[in-house]
Amino acid sequence: MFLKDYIGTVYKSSKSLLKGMKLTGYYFSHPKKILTEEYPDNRATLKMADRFRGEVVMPHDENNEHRCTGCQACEIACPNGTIKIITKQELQPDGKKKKAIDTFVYHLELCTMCNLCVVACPSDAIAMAQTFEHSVYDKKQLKKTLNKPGSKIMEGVE
Amino acid sequence: MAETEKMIFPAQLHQTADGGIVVSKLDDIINWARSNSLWPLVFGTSCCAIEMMSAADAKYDWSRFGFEVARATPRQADLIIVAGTIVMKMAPVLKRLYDQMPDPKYVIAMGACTISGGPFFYNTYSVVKGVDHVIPVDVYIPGCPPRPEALLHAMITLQEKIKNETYFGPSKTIEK
Amino acid sequence: MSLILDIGFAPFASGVHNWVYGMFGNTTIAMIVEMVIAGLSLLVFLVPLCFFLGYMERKVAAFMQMRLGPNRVGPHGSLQIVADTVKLLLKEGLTPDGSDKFLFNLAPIIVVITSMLVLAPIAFAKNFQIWDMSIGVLYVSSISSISVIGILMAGWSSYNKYSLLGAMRSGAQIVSYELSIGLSLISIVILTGSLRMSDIVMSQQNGWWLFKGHIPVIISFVIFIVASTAEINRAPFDLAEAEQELTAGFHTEYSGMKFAMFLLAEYINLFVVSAIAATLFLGGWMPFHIGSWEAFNHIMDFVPSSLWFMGKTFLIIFIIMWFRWTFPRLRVDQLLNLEWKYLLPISMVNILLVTVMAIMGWHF
Amino acid sequence: MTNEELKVSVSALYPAITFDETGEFLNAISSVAEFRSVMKTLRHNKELEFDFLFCLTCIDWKTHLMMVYHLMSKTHKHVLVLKVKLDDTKDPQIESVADIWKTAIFHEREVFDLFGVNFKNHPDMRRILLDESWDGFPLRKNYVDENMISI
Amino acid sequence: MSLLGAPEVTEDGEFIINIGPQHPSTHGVLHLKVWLDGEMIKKVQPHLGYIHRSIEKMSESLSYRNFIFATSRMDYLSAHINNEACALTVEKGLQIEAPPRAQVIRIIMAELTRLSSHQLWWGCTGLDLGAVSPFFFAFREREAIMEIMEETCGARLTQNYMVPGGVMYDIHPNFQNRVKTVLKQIKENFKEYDQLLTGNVIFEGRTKGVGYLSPEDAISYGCTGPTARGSGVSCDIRKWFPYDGYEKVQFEEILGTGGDCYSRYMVRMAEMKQSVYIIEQLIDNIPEGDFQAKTKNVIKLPKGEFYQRVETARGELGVYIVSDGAASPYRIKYRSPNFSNLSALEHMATGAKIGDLVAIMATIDLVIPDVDR
Repeated sequence: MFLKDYIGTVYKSSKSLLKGMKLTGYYFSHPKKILTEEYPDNRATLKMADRFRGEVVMPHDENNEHRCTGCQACEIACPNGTIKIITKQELQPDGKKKKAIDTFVYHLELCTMCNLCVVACPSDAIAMAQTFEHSVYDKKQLKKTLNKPGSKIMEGVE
Repeated sequence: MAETEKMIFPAQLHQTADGGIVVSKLDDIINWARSNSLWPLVFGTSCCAIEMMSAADAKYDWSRFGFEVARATPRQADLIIVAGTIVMKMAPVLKRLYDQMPDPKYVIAMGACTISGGPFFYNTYSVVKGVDHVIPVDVYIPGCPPRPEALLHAMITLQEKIKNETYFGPSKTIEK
Repeated sequence: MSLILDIGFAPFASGVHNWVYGMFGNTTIAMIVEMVIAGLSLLVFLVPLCFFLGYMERKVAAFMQMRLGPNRVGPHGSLQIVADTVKLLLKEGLTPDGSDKFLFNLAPIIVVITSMLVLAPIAFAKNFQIWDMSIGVLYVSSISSISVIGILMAGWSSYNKYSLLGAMRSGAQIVSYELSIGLSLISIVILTGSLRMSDIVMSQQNGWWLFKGHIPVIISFVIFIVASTAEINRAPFDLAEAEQELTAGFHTEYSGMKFAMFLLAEYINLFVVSAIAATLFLGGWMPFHIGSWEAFNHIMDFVPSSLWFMGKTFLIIFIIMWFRWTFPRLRVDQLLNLEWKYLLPISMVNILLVTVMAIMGWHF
Repeated sequence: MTNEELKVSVSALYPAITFDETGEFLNAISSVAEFRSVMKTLRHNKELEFDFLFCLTCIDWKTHLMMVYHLMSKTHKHVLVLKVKLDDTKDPQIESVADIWKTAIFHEREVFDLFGVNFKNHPDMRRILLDESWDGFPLRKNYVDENMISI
Repeated sequence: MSLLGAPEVTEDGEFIINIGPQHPSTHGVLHLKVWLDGEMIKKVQPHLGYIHRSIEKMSESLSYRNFIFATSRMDYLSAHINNEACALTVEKGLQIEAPPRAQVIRIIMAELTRLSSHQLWWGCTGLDLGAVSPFFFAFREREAIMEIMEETCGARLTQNYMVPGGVMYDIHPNFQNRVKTVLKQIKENFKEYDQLLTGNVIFEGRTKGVGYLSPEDAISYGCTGPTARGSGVSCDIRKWFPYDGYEKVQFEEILGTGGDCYSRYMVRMAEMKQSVYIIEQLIDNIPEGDFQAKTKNVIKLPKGEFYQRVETARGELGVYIVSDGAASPYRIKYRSPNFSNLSALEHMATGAKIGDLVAIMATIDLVIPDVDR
C-alpha cells in the first residue's frame, strides 16, 4: 500500500511538472505568439487611444488665437494646484477694460491627468493631448506656459 | 530621441589594402556598454511600480534593451527607477540604497509624486516634495503614472545622456 | 567549417603536446607549459561560451514568455552580454565595511576555479581532452562539491544576514544532492566498469547508455539532471540566491567584477554538468548510431564529433533552462524532502537494479 | 435585528447610553467609564454578538475628541456605531479593546499615531505610520506644520 | 535591504532579519522585522508608514469633486472601485442615485478592475514563489484590459472615471465589442493558469497548509475579501450590502474551506471566473440613458456622517465622511482592507519558514499604499 502511494505521488508530481513544461515549451516553439510591440521602432504606427490623457494643451488656431477667457475655473477644479492663471486687464477697442490671460502656467511635473480641468472649462479652451514622451534632464523644463506668445482670445468667446 | 536606429557597436571600419581594421574610442565602448546594460534596482513604492512592471511585460518588454536584469540588491544595480511617492520616513532608506550602489549609478524619477510630490504636493505633512531633495536625478518623466512607453522613452533618454559622458576628461553637456 | 573543427581538433591537441615536449627537454617544464596553454585555451573557449549561454538564457526565457528578448544591442541582441560584461568589469567593486576582506575577495575566485577544474576530464571531441585521468568520474564528483566552500565563504564573509542564510541553505543543499549525483554516476560506472571518461565514452560506441541501458539508466539520468540542477543552484533550486526571499542570497553584497565572476561560475557550472550528463548518458562525442543501419550510421559519422558533443550538451542545457523558466522555487524542507524521501531511495533501488543488470548482462 | 430592536436591547442592558439615529446606522454614545464593559457585552452577549469591528477611528471636534467604533455582527447581520466622547484633548485616554477584537491592535495604534489618543492596556502602543520621533498628531485640527504648503 | 546594519542575535540565539522596506517580496515598501530560529519564523513585526501619504488629511481640504482622485493612489490596483466608493458616499450624502446606465457601467468597470487586479496578483504570486513565467502570462490579459480602460477612461491605471452622480463620460463605442473579445480570450487562458501553477506539485507543496487562518481569527483580525473568504468567512459586500445594482446581477460568493494559502489562491481564481460571469450578464444589457446625474457645481453635503462599504479586489473598503456642511469634508476615514489584512500576517506567519512568509504575503495580496494611505 505504501509503495503504491509512493509511486502514485511520484507519478502525479512528475505529470504536473511536465504539464507546466508543455505550456512553456509550446510558447517557446511558437514564436508567432510573441506579443512584443517594439516601442521606439513603432513610433510611426503607434497611436494612443483618443481619450488618452498625456498632458494639458491649449489649442490655438492658425491666427494664434485661443479660447481661454481666464475665468480660472480650471484652476479651481484642479485638485493639486497644477494650473496657475495670471490675468491682466486688457484695453478693449471700445475703451473698456477686460480680463484676459497673461500667462497660463501649467506644471506638468505636478499634473495627474485627472481631466477635471478639461471638464470644468466652460469655453473648451484646454484639452488633453495624446503625447507622452515628456522625459527631460531638467525639472524646470516641465513648467510650461500654455498660451503661445502673442496669442489672443478668439472672437466671440465669452 | 535623436537616433532611433540600432547601434550595433560603436566603431568604424578602417579600410586597408587587405581587409580592414575596426577602430573605436575607448570612451565610446565604455559608454556603449554602460548605456546598454542598465540593470535597474527593484524599487517601486506605489502606482508607478505597476507601470514599471508593465514595461517589463511581454507587450513592452524592456529586455529588448537589456534592462530586464532587475536586481533586488543595490550592489548589483546601475540604475534606480524611483517609481512612486517618497515620504519622510522612506527618504533615509532611499538615500541609503543610493549610497549602497556602486558607481556609476543613475536615477530616473518616474511619475509626478517622485518629481515633485505631484498629487501630494499641497496639504500633506509627510511627503517629500521631489526626490531630487534626497538623491540626484538624471531623468524626469512626468505622468501619473507615465505609460510604459514613456518609461522606455526615459530610459532611452538616459542612454543618450550616458553616451555623452566621458570616462577620460571633462564631461560634455547636452540639452534636452 | 565543421569539418575543419573535427579534423583540426585532435591533431592540434597532440601536435601541441609533441611540440611542447620536443621544445623543452625537461618534462616538468614542458608539463607546466602545457598546463598554461591548456588553461589559456580553456579561458579563450569559456568566455565566448559564457557569453553564448547568457544570451541563450535570455532568449529562451523571452521566447517562453511571449516576448522578444534582447534585440537591440548587436545583431539580434547578441552583443548584449558583451555590453553587460564590459559594464560589470568597469563597475566599482565594493567591499562592505565589517566584512572579512580576504575571504570576501577570495570567494568568487574559488567558485570560478573549482567550476573550471571540473572541465579537465571532459572529452570535448574525439581525442580532445585535457586530462584523461583514470578516476575521471570520482574526480568530477569530488571537485564539483568544492564550489560550495566558495559560496559558504562568500555568505559568511559578507557580513550580511541574507548572505549568511543563503550560504547555509546552499550548504545543506549541496551536501544532500551530492549523494544522488554520486549514485546516479555510479550506475554508469557499474555498466562501464571504468571510472575513466574516455572508457565511458568508448563503451557507448554501439549505443548511448540512455538508450541501451533500459529503464534504470533512464531513471538515473533523470535523477542526475534534477540533482545537478540543484547542485549548481539553478531554479527551481536557487534557494541560495532566492531573490524574493533573500534579495540575492550569498552574493547580495557583491558588485562589479566579483559579481561577474559568480555569474561566470554559474554558467560554467551549467555547462559542466550538462557536459557530464552528455558524456555519461548520451555518449559524449559519439555520433548517434542505430544497430545495423550502416548507411545511416555512416551519415552520422560524417557529423564532426565536437558538434555531437556540443549538440548533446546544449540539449541538456536547454532542458535545465526550461526548468528554470517554468517552475516555482522549492522551499527548504521540500528541497530536503525531495532528496531524502524521493531521489535517494529511488537511486539506491536503481543502483541495485543496475548491478543486477550488469551482472546478468541484460544490457545490449 | 433592526435598529429599533437593537436600541431596545442595548438600552435595556445599559440605560445610560444615548442614541442618535440620524445616519444610516444606529449610533450609540457611551461614557468613558462604562465603555469597556459595554464593549465586552456587545461582543459576548448572545443576542448582540458584534464579532466584527470593521472600522475604528476618531474625529477631532476641536473641543473634544470622538472615538467611533463601527461594529457588525456576522451572525445577526446588524450594525451598530458606538461613540465615546473624550473631553480631555491634552491627554485623551481610553481603554483598549485590542483583546476583544484583534484588529483593534493596528487601528488603535493608528489613532494613537494620528490623534494622540492613549489606549490603556494596549499590548504595543507605538506610532504605526509616522516616525517615532514625529512631533504632534497630524490629523488634529490644531496641527501646524511649517513644511505643509496649502493651495 | 536591511535598515539596521549589524547582525542582531537575541539572547535566545534568535536571528533578527529586516525584510524591507525595499524588498522584492513585500510588493512595495513594507518593513518586516523577523525573528528567526534557523529558517523558522518566531515572530514577525510589521513596520508600516514608508508610504504614508496623508491622504486623509489632504482630503479635508479638497472639495467633494476633487478628493476622489487621490483615492486611486491608495489601492491603485482597484482604483476604479476606490473611486466608486467615494462617489457613492457623496451620492449617499446628497441622497441621489446614479442613473441606471452609469450603474451598469460602474459594475462592468469594477469587475474589469477586479479581474485585472487578480491577474496581476496571480502573476506576482508566481513571481514570489520563484516562477517567472506566470507574470508574463498574467500581464498578457491584463494589458488587454488596460487597453479597454484606456480607450474608455483615458488612463491605464489611475483612471479617475467616477464622478459624484455617475461616470465622467460615456463609454467608448468600441467598448462592448472589445470587452467581449477580451473576455473570450481570458476564459480560454484560465486553462493555462491552471497548467502553469494551480496543479503544479511544487506550488501545492508551498501553499497547502501554509499560513493557516481560522475563521474566528479572520473575523477578529477584521480580515475581508479573499483573505477572509479563504477561511470560509462570508464577507462579500456585494452580497451583504449591495450597492450600484449588484443585487440585480447573479454571481456566487466564493468561500474556501482550508484557510491556508492554497485556499486563498483558489478563492481568487474562482473569483476571476465570477467576474467574467458578471460582465457577461451586463455587457449586452447596458441600459440607454444618462451616464451622469445632475449635480450642483459646488457640492455641499448636509451635516452628518456617511459611511459606504464596497468590495474592492482585496476586501472591504469603507469610506467614512463626516460633514459639517461645508464644501469639503470635515473628516474622512478610509477603512482600507489591506490594513486589517496585514494585521493578521503576524498570526499567520509565526511558526512558518521564510519561504512561507513570502507565500503568505503573496496570497494576502498586499498593496502597501493602501495600508499606509
